[in-house]
Amino acid sequence: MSLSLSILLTIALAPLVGSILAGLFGKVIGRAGAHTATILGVAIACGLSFYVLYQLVWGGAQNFNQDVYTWFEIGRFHASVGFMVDRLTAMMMVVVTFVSLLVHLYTIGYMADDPGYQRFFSYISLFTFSMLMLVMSNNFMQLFFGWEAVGLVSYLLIGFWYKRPTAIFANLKAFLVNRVGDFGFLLGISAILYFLGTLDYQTAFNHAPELVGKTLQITQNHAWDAATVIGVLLFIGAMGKSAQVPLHVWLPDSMEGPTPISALIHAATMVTAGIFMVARMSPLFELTDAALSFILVIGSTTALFTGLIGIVQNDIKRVIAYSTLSQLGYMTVALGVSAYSGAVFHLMTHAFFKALLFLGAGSVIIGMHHEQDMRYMGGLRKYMPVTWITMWIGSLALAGTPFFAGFYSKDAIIEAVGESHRWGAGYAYFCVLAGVFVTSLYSFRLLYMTFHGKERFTVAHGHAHAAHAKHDQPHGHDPHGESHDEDHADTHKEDTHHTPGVLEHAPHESPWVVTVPLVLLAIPSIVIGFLTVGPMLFGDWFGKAIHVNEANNVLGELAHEFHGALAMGLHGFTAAPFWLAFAGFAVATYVYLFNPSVADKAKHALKPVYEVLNHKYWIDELYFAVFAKGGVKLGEGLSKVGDAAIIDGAIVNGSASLVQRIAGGARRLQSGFLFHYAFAMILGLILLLGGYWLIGQ
Amino acid sequence: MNTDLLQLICFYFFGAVAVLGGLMVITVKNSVHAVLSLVLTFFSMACVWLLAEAEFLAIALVVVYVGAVMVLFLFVVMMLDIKQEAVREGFIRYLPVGIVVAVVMLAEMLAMIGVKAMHAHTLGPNPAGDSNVAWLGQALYTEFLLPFEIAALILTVGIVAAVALTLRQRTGVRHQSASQQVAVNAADRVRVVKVAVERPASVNPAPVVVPPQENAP
Amino acid sequence: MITLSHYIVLGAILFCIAVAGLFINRKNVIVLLMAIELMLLAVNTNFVAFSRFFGDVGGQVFVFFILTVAAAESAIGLAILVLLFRNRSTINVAEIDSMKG
Amino acid sequence: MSNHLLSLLIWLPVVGAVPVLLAGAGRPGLARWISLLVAVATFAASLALLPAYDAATGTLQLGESLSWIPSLGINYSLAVDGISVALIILTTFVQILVIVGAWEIIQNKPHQYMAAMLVLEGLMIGVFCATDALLFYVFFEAMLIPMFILIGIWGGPRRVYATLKFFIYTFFGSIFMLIGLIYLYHKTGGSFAIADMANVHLTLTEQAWLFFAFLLGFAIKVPMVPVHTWLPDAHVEAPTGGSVVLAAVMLKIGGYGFLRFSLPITPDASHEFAWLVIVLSLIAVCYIGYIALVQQDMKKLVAYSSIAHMGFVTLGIFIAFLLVRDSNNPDAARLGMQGAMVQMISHGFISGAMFTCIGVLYDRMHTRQIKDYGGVINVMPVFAPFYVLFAMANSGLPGTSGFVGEFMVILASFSANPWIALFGAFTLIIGAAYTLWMVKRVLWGDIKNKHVAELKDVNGREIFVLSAFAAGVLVLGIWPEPLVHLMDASVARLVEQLAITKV
Amino acid sequence: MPSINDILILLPEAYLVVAACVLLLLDAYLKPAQKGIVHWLSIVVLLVGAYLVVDGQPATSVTAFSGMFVRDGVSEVLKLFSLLIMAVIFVYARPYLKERAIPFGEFYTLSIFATVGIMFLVAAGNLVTVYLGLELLTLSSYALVALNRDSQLSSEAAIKYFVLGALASGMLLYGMSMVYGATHSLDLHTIHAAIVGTEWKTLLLFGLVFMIVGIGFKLGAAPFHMWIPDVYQGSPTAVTVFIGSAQKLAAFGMAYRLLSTGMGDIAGGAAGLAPQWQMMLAVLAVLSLAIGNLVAIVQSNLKRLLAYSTISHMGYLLVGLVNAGPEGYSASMFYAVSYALTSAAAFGMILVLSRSGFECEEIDDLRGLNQRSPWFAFLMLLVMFSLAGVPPLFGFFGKLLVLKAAIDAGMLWLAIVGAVFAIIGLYYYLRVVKVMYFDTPVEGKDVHARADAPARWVLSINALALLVLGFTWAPLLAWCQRAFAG
Repeated sequence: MSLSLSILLTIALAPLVGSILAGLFGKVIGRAGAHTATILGVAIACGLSFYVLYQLVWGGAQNFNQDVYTWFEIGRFHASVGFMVDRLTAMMMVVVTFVSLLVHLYTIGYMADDPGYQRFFSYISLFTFSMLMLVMSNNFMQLFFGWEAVGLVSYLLIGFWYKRPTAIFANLKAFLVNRVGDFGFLLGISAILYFLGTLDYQTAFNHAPELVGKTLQITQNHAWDAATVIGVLLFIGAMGKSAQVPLHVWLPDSMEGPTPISALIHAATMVTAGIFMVARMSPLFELTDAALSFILVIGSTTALFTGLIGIVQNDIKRVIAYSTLSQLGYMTVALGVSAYSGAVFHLMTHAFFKALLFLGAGSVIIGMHHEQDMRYMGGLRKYMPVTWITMWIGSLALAGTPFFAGFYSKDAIIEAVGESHRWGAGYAYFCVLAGVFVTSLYSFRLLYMTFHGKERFTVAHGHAHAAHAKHDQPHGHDPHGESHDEDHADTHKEDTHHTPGVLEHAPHESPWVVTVPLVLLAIPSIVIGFLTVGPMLFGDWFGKAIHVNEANNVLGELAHEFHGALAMGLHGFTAAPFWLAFAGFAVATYVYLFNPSVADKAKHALKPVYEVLNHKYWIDELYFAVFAKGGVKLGEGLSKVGDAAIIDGAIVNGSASLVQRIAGGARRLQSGFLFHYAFAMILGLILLLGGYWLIGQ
Repeated sequence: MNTDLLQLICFYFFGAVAVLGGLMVITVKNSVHAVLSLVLTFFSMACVWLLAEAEFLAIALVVVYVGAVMVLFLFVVMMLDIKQEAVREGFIRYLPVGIVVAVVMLAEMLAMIGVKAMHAHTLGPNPAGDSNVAWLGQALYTEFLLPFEIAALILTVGIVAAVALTLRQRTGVRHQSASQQVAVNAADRVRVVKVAVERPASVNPAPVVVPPQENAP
Repeated sequence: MITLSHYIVLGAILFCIAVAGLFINRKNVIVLLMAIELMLLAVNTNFVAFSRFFGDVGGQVFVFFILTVAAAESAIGLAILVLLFRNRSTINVAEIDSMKG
Repeated sequence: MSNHLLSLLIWLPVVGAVPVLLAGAGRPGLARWISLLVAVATFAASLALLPAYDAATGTLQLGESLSWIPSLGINYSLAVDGISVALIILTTFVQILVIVGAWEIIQNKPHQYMAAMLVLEGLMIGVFCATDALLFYVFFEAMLIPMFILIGIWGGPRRVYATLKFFIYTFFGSIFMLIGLIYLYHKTGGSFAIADMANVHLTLTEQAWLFFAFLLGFAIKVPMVPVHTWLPDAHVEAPTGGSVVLAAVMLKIGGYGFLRFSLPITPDASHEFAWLVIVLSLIAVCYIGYIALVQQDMKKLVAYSSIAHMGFVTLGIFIAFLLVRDSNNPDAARLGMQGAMVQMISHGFISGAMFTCIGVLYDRMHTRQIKDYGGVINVMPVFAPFYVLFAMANSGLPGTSGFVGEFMVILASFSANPWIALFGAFTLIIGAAYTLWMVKRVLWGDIKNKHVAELKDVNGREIFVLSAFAAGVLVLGIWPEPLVHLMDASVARLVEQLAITKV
Repeated sequence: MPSINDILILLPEAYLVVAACVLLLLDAYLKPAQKGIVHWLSIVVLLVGAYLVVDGQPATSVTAFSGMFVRDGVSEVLKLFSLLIMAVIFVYARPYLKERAIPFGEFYTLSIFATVGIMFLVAAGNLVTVYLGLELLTLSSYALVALNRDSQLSSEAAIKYFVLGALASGMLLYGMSMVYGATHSLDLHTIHAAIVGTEWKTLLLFGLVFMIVGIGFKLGAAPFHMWIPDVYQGSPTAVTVFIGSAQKLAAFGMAYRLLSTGMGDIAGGAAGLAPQWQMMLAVLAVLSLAIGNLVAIVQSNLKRLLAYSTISHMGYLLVGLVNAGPEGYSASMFYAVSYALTSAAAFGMILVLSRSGFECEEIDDLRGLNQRSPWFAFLMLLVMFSLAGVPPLFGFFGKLLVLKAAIDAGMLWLAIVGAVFAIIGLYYYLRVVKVMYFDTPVEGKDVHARADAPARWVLSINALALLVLGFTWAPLLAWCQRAFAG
């Protein structure tokens, strides 16, 4: 039994067809047509993905690796479009298509009133296609294609509400920051082609051992280890896509996009592409301890420090966004200690519970009529019980409550870091442990501020206000967002009519298309870890898809202590992470549920810390000043000095005017006087004569 | 007295007069005087040529130049009646430049001509034999027949040109040309000009009709 | 003893006088024409001398043609001068500069 | 017939311009239809090249030769290889779109406009076909005349400055090339055939002088930094069609010239000075990128972006020397050179499309200032996706043609020197920055002012043009292999030639 | 002694002289209304002359009248094109003369006499013939320049032309006298042969310098160019076109006869004075290129602009001549022919666009020509690009050849100088095109092609020939090369 190309093609292309139908013929097929077409496409992909997974895991199918068509062929270099499907791929396909399918469904409700309904469906289907191309790729070229294509869709979706200045600022920012990552990624691919002479995964992996000992002459007397160069460059790509510090800045802003997008792209799938990529490239990364240490440090920094920001955020989506950053940090840490399957495992569990959290948040936002500020929420549980419960489930999973999905993956990572002896592991261990507390703190803070406590909104009946995507941002959106463009300001003024916290209708539970996906996601958020931790983490589930050197195999070490999911869960109660999480829970409960004034007091007491966190370490400001403003300044300078003054001014027009001036001068020789003319002739004669006389002497 | 020496003295004398005359041509204030100085130069040079036994040319110089060309010059000078006082302004200013250029040029010329080598060439027997005219005539009507004809052409051109340039048809006299009047086209004469209606009265209104022009000569 | 160099030097001097006359004179076109006549005289002297000293008839024949041409040239030159005077009422060289640059 | 196919391609549009002119100002409709007919016929004829040309060998094919000036050994000799075929088809393709694009936009003497366009087309095809250096030069220069007219008559307010600058600038470069060609003619003992020039032995000094003569000629055409300043001016002032042809085809002639002249004739000097061209190319990518970032005029921005993108063409061509000679990596050299070629074709589509898009906006608003726009997507929902697509292609998004060439060049340049790749890859960031920032300011956002609010969406004709460009951009981006295959053998031959020293 | 054979060799010239005299008489006896016939007759006369030039052309070079007159390939080409161009000029000139009441008869006779002068000049085998041919040409030209008797500019131009021309011929003669003194001969071939043995090398060189002044003046090469702008501007345009086109052929012929035949060229080996005159011509070439191209930039008068353009073109012609070998001569002759044709068209355009009381002289007068007369704007565009040397127009190939000749002679630097000034030159030609095409016409200065149909047709053919010859110049080049091959 083997996988057939046609099935894989169908998986990849079905969403594309749906997307094209909805995108190009959206007007013709109408709203219902659009969502039917796209959902059908994604559903087909999802179903077949499950089938593929089934075939690979239980059906005994061989791994699939085949080119579809040649993209280019030049000498010994060859690039093609093709699929490589093994269990790692299949798992990703399932996650992607499943989450995507649910998000499609959810969107029907969430975007019901939006004029860009068809466009939205087209985009998310296109995203699904791109993501599938990315994960199913069997070569670097296609990987890069998918890599950038998801970036494109992300760009389009963040800016989906293109009238919002903040949205179109955020999408540009997201794309550019991603491009910084892609810059490294592309160089990494170039390095692979240089050292290994191929863009094909399998060939590259087969030849990977040849990298050992090869160096890249960077300067006259300095050479870098080839594998490290490749590893670091590829990981820079992952840093962009998976929003690792210092390229994380785009992800919080990306929350400007509609919530389903935050769930699908900016939590569950696209941002994990980096994690997937590193796991996929494990045969290469295993060759370089230095690159893995780099990954480890970056990942752990991301895990802790972005989580901290989450504590002070008031926008419900932003909290989750920072949580996502932090969790991505965890995954990266896992990669850094060679626990690739741990990373991928966390990726999977995280996909479910983070999608759940986002969709839940989206549900809240719908219920709150597009109010996102948690300071104007509170006590929502009675209005939206399904959301409330599913959000709790998601948060528990996120916080790492034993037996929930997140517990298994996160705990494994922490354990793996503890086991690792790689340079930087100590720092990482501290970060991931501290991160557990932080995660728990902001997760429960979110729950309490949103669903519990007293209602901090008022319902103003009769206050006619359009209930669409207009909202103010009391959390103080990036100040540079406003200063960026002059066109920014006037749009913003319009919004100031809106009084925060005043709703024209009472909050309400969302329709079934919204809640059903929540429920469907809540289930795996609870059970998926329990079910799969054994084979995925400690078994040989991924087979050859993930390659770990014996010396680095921390999960292998852990496997000796693993005695089943149940035992692990029980053991979790005795381990440090659980108590740290509990501490976070306890603090959150006290501060946000029972004694909210403490929060304010703490804010004042720890003002410097609060400021630092509230301003996100001023990284945005720094980037904006240095790269955006600096770039524009530099451009203006170069334009004025280089092009305008030197090249055009001095050289081009300068020589033109010089010629003009000489001409003007020469013209005066032609005085109009006969004697001058004669004089010129005689002078010419004398000079010619003199010249020859002198030569003759 | 030595014939050679006498010839030399004559040469120097006539040469000096010629140079003097030449200098006067370019320096005297009065144009008439200049013409007369030139005549003097020509005469002297004719004598110098005679010393070289170029009798025909010497005579021709006197006849053609002094007799015809210079008279023509004089005629023109007098006809045009040029004001003398205006003509000499700025003369002194440019004199030094003129002298310098002339001297530099002369020096260069003399340096290059190789005067020393020429010094060796003295007058030998006259190649023309007895008759300079016959010598010339022989060449003119055999070897130089074509140039001779061209010279005739040039003289013709001279005549045609002089006539064409100076023959004065009386222009500016108004006379009637019936054919032109008959061939006149209304469109050429009358131009209807559109005048903006809202133009304020203070501005000069454009004439509605351009008056017909006078008959073109 | 008259040598060739006597003639040639005399020719050169006359030539230079003519040249000097051409641009010392800034007022009167007629003097320019006369300077040119002087120049031709210098040329003629050269030809006569070379012809005589080398015994070649060509030089003297050339002088004959030069004289002929010079006559025609003077006629045309003076005609132009008259025309100029008629049109501009001046033959002052310093005033004839309506075309320049 | 087929052995005169190239002549047909050159002269069909040139001769076709005559009836267009004769149709006259009185019957603009007729002039338009005739010119469209001619353009389509030329395109059809150019498609006939595909079956006629044998891509497997990569040699110069479909040759025609006629003794033109026998006493000087100048021949009217034409032939094409894969590279020329690709560029010719690009030319004929773009030409149709330009003519359709100008359909009712050009109201002032449309017959002259169309005729100039057709003549230009024929001359450009001539450049790609000529195998005699003098013939090449004649076409190369003659092209300037119709372009001069196009910019000058139908251009913007500063068209005179721009068009004079354009003409004199390019003429400046090519005249030195002419001197070089004559010198080579002298060296070959009386032949202007490029092949003979490639075979003649030259010392390194001679090669160096010739190299710089060619460099000047072609660098200005490409244009490379620092001789690029004519391009923004020319683009800003040119009518849309002029910009499209200028960017889509004319710039390519510079790159093509490098391949035809610099590489085979002065291989050693080219190797010697490859670093110079590479550095200039990288400056084009980075420096020009920053300059593009701050442009206020959309056309200027795209013009600068053209310079930056053409930087990849020269980069791809000249890293080949490092790869072949220094690293002995001919396959990578082929990759780089192919990248350059694909980049040329792709840039033809993208820049053509970008200028068309700007033209669409300009026709409606009569301004190209970015600040006058904002929120165009609200009123032009059909137009906006095209604009975004082309912008994305311009910033090198995979799946569009803009990616392919840059990808190949960066891959290859890493093999030559990682630093080159590093600076080259910077385009990913800066290219996206300037393009998308423009998109942000023009398309996105709320409706900026009442002029924008009154904008009409694209009509059928414009959709046709944009769709055709989009098809080109996407097909090439998704499946470049046919194009690569078309040129591969020719590129391989070129690369082989590079390895052979002439000293 | 001259024989009937000599006359036969001279037939075209003889015929033209007779015809000119007949025309002169005819004109004197015709009534004003009938004078048009002189016009057509004179064109016929020229065309028949052209036919005679080609028809009786002997296979090899022959001489007549004791070597005074040479009939060879060089003179054939130059004569033929002079005659043809004169015929064209007559067509252009008719409406112009008619509107300005410039005497028909004198114009045609003097022009034909001048043409005969050109024919003698380019066929001269002797210093005397050179001088007389030159004088026949220039004396007629002086008169022609002054022919517009009531024009101040015209008489000013004439006096300037006359004085400077006389000065130049004085210098030329002085040089000839020195050459004569050094070689004892007036026959060019004998002079050439005598160079080897002469003890008076400096004297010869001295003479050469003076003769080059004469040549430089006739060509209008800097610094002997000063007359050109004023004379071009001041002359009646019908005369300017003659000075600007056919006379350049004569100047080339004169330069060739005096320098190559008389002073020796590369083929003559080290014995000749070729290295010396090459150097001098190179200097003149550079100066002409510089002054011509630079000063043209600042001109606003079209005729003056073309005058400076002439100066620069003579610079190119000299660049070719510097080669001092058959390749260079043929290149230069080709250049002279191409320039003569082009400039005939350029001035022809001015003639055709002028009308009574309005000289289309200022560049601004052409503003918006494309809107009023697109066809003539297009023709002028061809002319301008041909002058600028932009392929595929005829002018480019002339430039190509002279640059090639310079490089062949090992004077790469000169070719580069030529190239650099071509760029500067381009600017002012483009400016004319710009005015015609890009500017809007000034109200009231509506320039139209007003001339009669023959002038318009011939102008069209003339200008289109620049385009057509751009593709088919091979025969002309071959012809030029053949002329110097023997």
